Amino acid sequence: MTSQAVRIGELTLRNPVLTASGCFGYGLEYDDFYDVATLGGICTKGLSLHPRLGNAPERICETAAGMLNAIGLANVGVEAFCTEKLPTLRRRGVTVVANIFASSVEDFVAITERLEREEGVAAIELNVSCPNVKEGGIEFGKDPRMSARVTDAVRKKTKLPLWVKMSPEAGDIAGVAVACESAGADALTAINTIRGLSIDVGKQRARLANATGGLSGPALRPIALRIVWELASKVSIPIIGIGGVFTANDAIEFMLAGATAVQVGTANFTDPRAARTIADGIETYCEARGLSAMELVGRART
Amino acid sequence: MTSQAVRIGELTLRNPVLTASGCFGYGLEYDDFYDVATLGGICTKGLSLHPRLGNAPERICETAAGMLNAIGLANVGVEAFCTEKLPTLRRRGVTVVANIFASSVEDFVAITERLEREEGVAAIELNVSCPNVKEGGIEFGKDPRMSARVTDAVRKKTKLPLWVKMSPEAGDIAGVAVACESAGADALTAINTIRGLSIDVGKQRARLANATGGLSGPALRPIALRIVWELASKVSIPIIGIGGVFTANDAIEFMLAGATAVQVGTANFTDPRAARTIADGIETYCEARGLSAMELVGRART
Amino acid sequence: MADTKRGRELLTVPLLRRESIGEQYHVLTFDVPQGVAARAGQFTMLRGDEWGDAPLLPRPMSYLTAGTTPSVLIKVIGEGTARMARAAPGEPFTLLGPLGNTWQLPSQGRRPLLVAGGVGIAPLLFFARELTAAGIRPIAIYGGRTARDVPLEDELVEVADVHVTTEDGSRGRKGRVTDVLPELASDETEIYACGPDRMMAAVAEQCALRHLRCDVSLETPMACGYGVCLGCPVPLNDGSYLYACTQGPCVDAARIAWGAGAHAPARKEIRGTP
Amino acid sequence: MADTKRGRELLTVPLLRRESIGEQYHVLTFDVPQGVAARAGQFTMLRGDEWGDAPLLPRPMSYLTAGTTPSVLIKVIGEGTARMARAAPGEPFTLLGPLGNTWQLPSQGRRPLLVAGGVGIAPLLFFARELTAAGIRPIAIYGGRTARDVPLEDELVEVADVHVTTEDGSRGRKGRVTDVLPELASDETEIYACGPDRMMAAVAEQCALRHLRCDVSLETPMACGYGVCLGCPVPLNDGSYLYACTQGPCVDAARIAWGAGAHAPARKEIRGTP
Ligand SMILES: Cc1cc2nc3c(=O)[nH]c(=O)nc-3n(C[C@H](O)[C@H](O)[C@H](O)COP(=O)(O)OP(=O)(O)OC[C@H]3O[C@@H](n4cnc5c(N)ncnc54)[C@H](O)[C@@H]3O)c2cc1C
Ligand SMILES: Cc1cc2nc3c(=O)[nH]c(=O)nc-3n(C[C@H](O)[C@H](O)[C@H](O)COP(=O)(O)OP(=O)(O)OC[C@H]3O[C@@H](n4cnc5c(N)ncnc54)[C@H](O)[C@@H]3O)c2cc1C
Ligand SMILES: Cc1cc2nc3c(=O)[nH]c(=O)nc-3n(C[C@H](O)[C@H](O)[C@H](O)COP(=O)(O)O)c2cc1C
Ligand SMILES: Cc1cc2nc3c(=O)[nH]c(=O)nc-3n(C[C@H](O)[C@H](O)[C@H](O)COP(=O)(O)O)c2cc1C
Ligand code: FES
Ligand code: FES
Repeated sequence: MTSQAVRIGELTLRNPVLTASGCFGYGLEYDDFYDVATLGGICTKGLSLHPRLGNAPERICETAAGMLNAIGLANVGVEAFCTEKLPTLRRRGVTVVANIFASSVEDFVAITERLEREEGVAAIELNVSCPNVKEGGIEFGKDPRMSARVTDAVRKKTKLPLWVKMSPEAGDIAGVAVACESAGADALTAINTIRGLSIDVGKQRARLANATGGLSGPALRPIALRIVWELASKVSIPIIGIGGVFTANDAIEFMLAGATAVQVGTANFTDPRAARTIADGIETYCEARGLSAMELVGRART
Repeated sequence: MTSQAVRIGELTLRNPVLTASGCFGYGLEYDDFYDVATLGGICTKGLSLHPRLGNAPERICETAAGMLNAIGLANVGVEAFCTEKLPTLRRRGVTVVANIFASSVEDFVAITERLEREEGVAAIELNVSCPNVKEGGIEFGKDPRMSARVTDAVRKKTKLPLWVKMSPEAGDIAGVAVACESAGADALTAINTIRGLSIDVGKQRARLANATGGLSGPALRPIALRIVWELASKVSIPIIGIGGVFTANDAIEFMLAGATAVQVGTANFTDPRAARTIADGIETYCEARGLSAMELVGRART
Repeated sequence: MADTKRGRELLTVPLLRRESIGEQYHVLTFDVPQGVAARAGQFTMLRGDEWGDAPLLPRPMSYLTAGTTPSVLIKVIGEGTARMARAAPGEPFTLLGPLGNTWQLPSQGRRPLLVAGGVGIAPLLFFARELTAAGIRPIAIYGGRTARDVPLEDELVEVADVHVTTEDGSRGRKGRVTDVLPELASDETEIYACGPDRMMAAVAEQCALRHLRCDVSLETPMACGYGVCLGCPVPLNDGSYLYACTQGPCVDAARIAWGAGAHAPARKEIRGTP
Repeated sequence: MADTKRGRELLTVPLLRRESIGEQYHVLTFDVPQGVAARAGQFTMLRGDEWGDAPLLPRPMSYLTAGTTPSVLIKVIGEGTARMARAAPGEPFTLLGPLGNTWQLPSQGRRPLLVAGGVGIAPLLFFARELTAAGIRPIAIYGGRTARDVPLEDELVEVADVHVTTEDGSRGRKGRVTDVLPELASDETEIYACGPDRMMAAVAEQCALRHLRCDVSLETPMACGYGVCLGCPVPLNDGSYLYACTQGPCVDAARIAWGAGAHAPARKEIRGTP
């Protein structure tokens, strides 16, 4: 029995498998499938200060070994999350990572302060892939300075572990990563989706009402792996790998590349049990080699 | 009979289908399959000032609906191309686009000057996805200033149509595009590969000797389409779409998104006749709708 | 409508048989010893285990029958349904279900009037069988473009009083379901419709004018089918959305903002990665 | 070695039959009325037309036979070969070929000694048949891990004097091909080897010591198979590369830098997008 526990800074997870934000709802849809509390953790759908309806349809379409989504960050808002969702998750002993987003530093802080008042939030994950309205809509996550400012502002308001989710569209991802690390991030999650487009040649128009949408799924995996591989040599805080993790081997690839844990997103759509199955598969791989989960981290780098 | 000819600046192509650099050799391997002169054109394997052996194996591996390559820009060098390859292509009436790369502005210029002395080069395509050794290895293509400088320097040396190939890894692709346009580029080709990684979980090491390699194939298509879509509203020079074009519908998606022509790369590996078949398919699509190829350009944007 | 989320299961089972009805339509029947407790209107997310990385997502399909040999009727549209149409007995598929809500039973004394377009027959034939078993024989209007587009008509006739329409007149009456509807719809009927969006919108409009209750089964793209991706919104008249996979697919047509559907001018909210 | 690039064809043809030899090995035979003019040592890039977007690339496979019913012997490794191993008669495949060079005929008076490991038997059985037809009956050493890993032994026996080795002794002599080679290799023989890289390297080394000519058929990853992607370099002793698809797969073992093969410390040349 090798240990599957992994440490993300102060936080220790049962195993290296979490579910990705926006691909697991609020973790309450899985009673028919398995006990979500047995996962390393779950990341909530992105939470904003106020509830959001999201975009008009079509919001999703399929692409080669992937999919595009432009949900428009529909969510119940941080207040409803704290009062309607969190209590159940807490009671069930689920490790909850609150994924939050905003278009101003003030709102990031306000959401954080609201979460601070609750028990049962294991960590906060900042989705900085949103334009900063105050600064003419430049995406926080594309700019080291702005990413650092959000991280720093939130850091000052909470003792909770703070994860920052990297946007793969930043020209200087390493710069963003290092800036977030110095601003007090406890871990980096890499990566968020890359914007893509799909056109219906019959109708001669974009498939998504929003035209562009975020690409996720296996198609994204090699890019996500490369980014994790590069960041692992740039920062000393843990990295959590995301992008097309569908099987245990996919997850192991991320860990061998330098990730301490992984998040499972789109795979939940093809198989609600995916995250659970992947966690078991990693354990089997470790058993066969007499390695602990932590010993997989960065093993392919040497 | 609708017209399939498309205009890229001064240059008129028989039809909107070219083959992509590095995926078609020097266009001399296709005698068994079809007459390459019937294509809109071919882009040569990237040419450098001196011959290059390329990287050690493994140079390629497959990923979900895509592949990674780290060929290491192996090529015969511009001199051998001019003396050994170009004469045959010229005799056959092939529309030849010379794809060139270098790690200094001087070398870009030197290659251009050598090509200038030859008949039968229809256009020059600058692959700026290489680090500039003079400037500490920052990739030309990631920086608007440096991309413009290369474009400008080459522009001064040649009257040939000048295409600049966009790197999708630039943080500000639009900025790079606009800079190249003002520096005198006649067209933009989008996109080059995005670097990815794949790890063999059995051997616990990267599959490619170079670790990372460029992702190509259908997996890349939605990202390439989105970039073409975005650039089409930023520049007024023609855009040539590349990325996972495997079928006529894929090519039509790029044209509807704003591309005036497309390049077919990885598809040549699964089907040497791919580019020819795609050109026929576009014509059939146009016939059915009574549209000329030029009328497809940007049609999904309105 | 009765929410029957409880008891969703993820089953990997072999294809028992595939019956082709012309080139475009196929009935796929699966072998599920423990049985599937699905009811009319509900659907399954169906995916071939041998598909690999593409097509990636499972395909939502209404149950045609439930029990130990659950079946679906598929129409070939693209890659996913094309693979289903090629599947050989024994090929493993994964079925997630039963998902979504069921058709709501008609109110006392009202006779159900089913309006089906093409492959939309699946959830309605299932419903007609339930109703007949319950002693309520429904009326049905079943339309398609040609005689080839009204599969399972014979099965429907056994459990409903059927009026067939085809646009080219090659079968039944020449015309559309909405040409016949006015003659059959009355205050004694309640309408249940499934078919192409445009057909359902037209039926809904006729019903609205005559103040008749009309439920429709919606087809929206779905990634998960069980409520977590938020990819299946249906615009409602009150400006909000309902999610077809959990709050549908059976919905009171009067609630739906028919115009605003697919490709209403996008509300561009915070852009970038949603 | 004789370059036979001319006459490469891209054929989409139905699978005629698939014979399984245990779970791991399968012979796929195709129906090509006009015939394929392939010779021993050459290969085809093989892809299932129903694979869709993944697996993406065709798989290089040596011809086991040519003519109107060309065949290949496949060993199941990953997704591509797994699909081949599931293929049913009638399923369409695309074959690009014949590709690469052929085995070079032995010099006057030299007897060919074939050394095969597992699935490496394919190009050598084809060669043995050619040789026997030409009146030269070769010697063959055929090794595998277990009795299950020496498919087509019976076919080989018909056209060669065969010595079988298995590592577990479950068939033939216990041991490896390289344990038998010294007893059979002599100045009157010329060696032809195909199998796992390590086996070929060991055979090549033995031959080098005894100054015996040895040709090997190389397995390198290939994207195109016909010379345009430059994905299949084989490091040579002179520091250069040859490309296995066009200058191979049959190569004089003495030219190859065996150590420097897959994953020699990467020469990092200009990085970024190659
Ligand atoms: C609740 C529900 C029940 C359905 N019941 C049936 C049924 O009983 N029989 C039947 O033949 N079809 C049914 N459909 C439609 C069916 O899901 C689509 O025809 C199918 O997904 C097309 O997949 P494809 O790969 O062949 O087409 P493609 O166009 O290649 O699919 C591309 C993507 O778009 C999605 N998509 C395309 N068309 C539709 C559509 N009309 N509705 C939803 N998603 C779509 C696919 O799921 C896939 O993700 C139902 C849809 C829903 C939402
Ligand atoms: C000239 C030549 C002749 C061959 N002849 C035969 C034969 O007759 N019978 C047979 O069973 N195999 C043969 N092989 C090996 C065969 O091509 C691989 O086993 C096969 O490609 C594996 O594909 P996969 O999808 O099952 O494995 P995966 O590991 O899933 O393939 C992933 C990628 O790696 C490539 N790859 C993996 N292993 C190899 C390998 N050993 N050689 C080359 N590419 C590889 C695949 O082509 C694919 O692109 C030959 C290879 C070459 C180069
Ligand atoms: C439908 C959908 C909704 C998503 N919503 C969010 C979100 O609200 N916040 C966020 O940070 N990431 C969101 N993501 C991105 C995922 O968390 C993840 O980073 C991305 O999908 C890549 O992982 P995958 O390939 O495993 O899906 C969403 C992804 C999808 C597919
Ligand atoms: C094996 C290989 C070699 C390539 N070599 C070059 C090159 O030398 N110069 C260049 O500009 N692009 C090169 N590319 C990138 C392609 O031209 C193209 O931009 C990319 O592959 C995306 O198109 P595709 O998906 O159709 O292959 C190469 C791509 C591949 C797969
Ligand atoms: S399909 Fe995912 S929420 Fe409805
Ligand atoms: S496989 Fe493409 S050059 Fe050899």
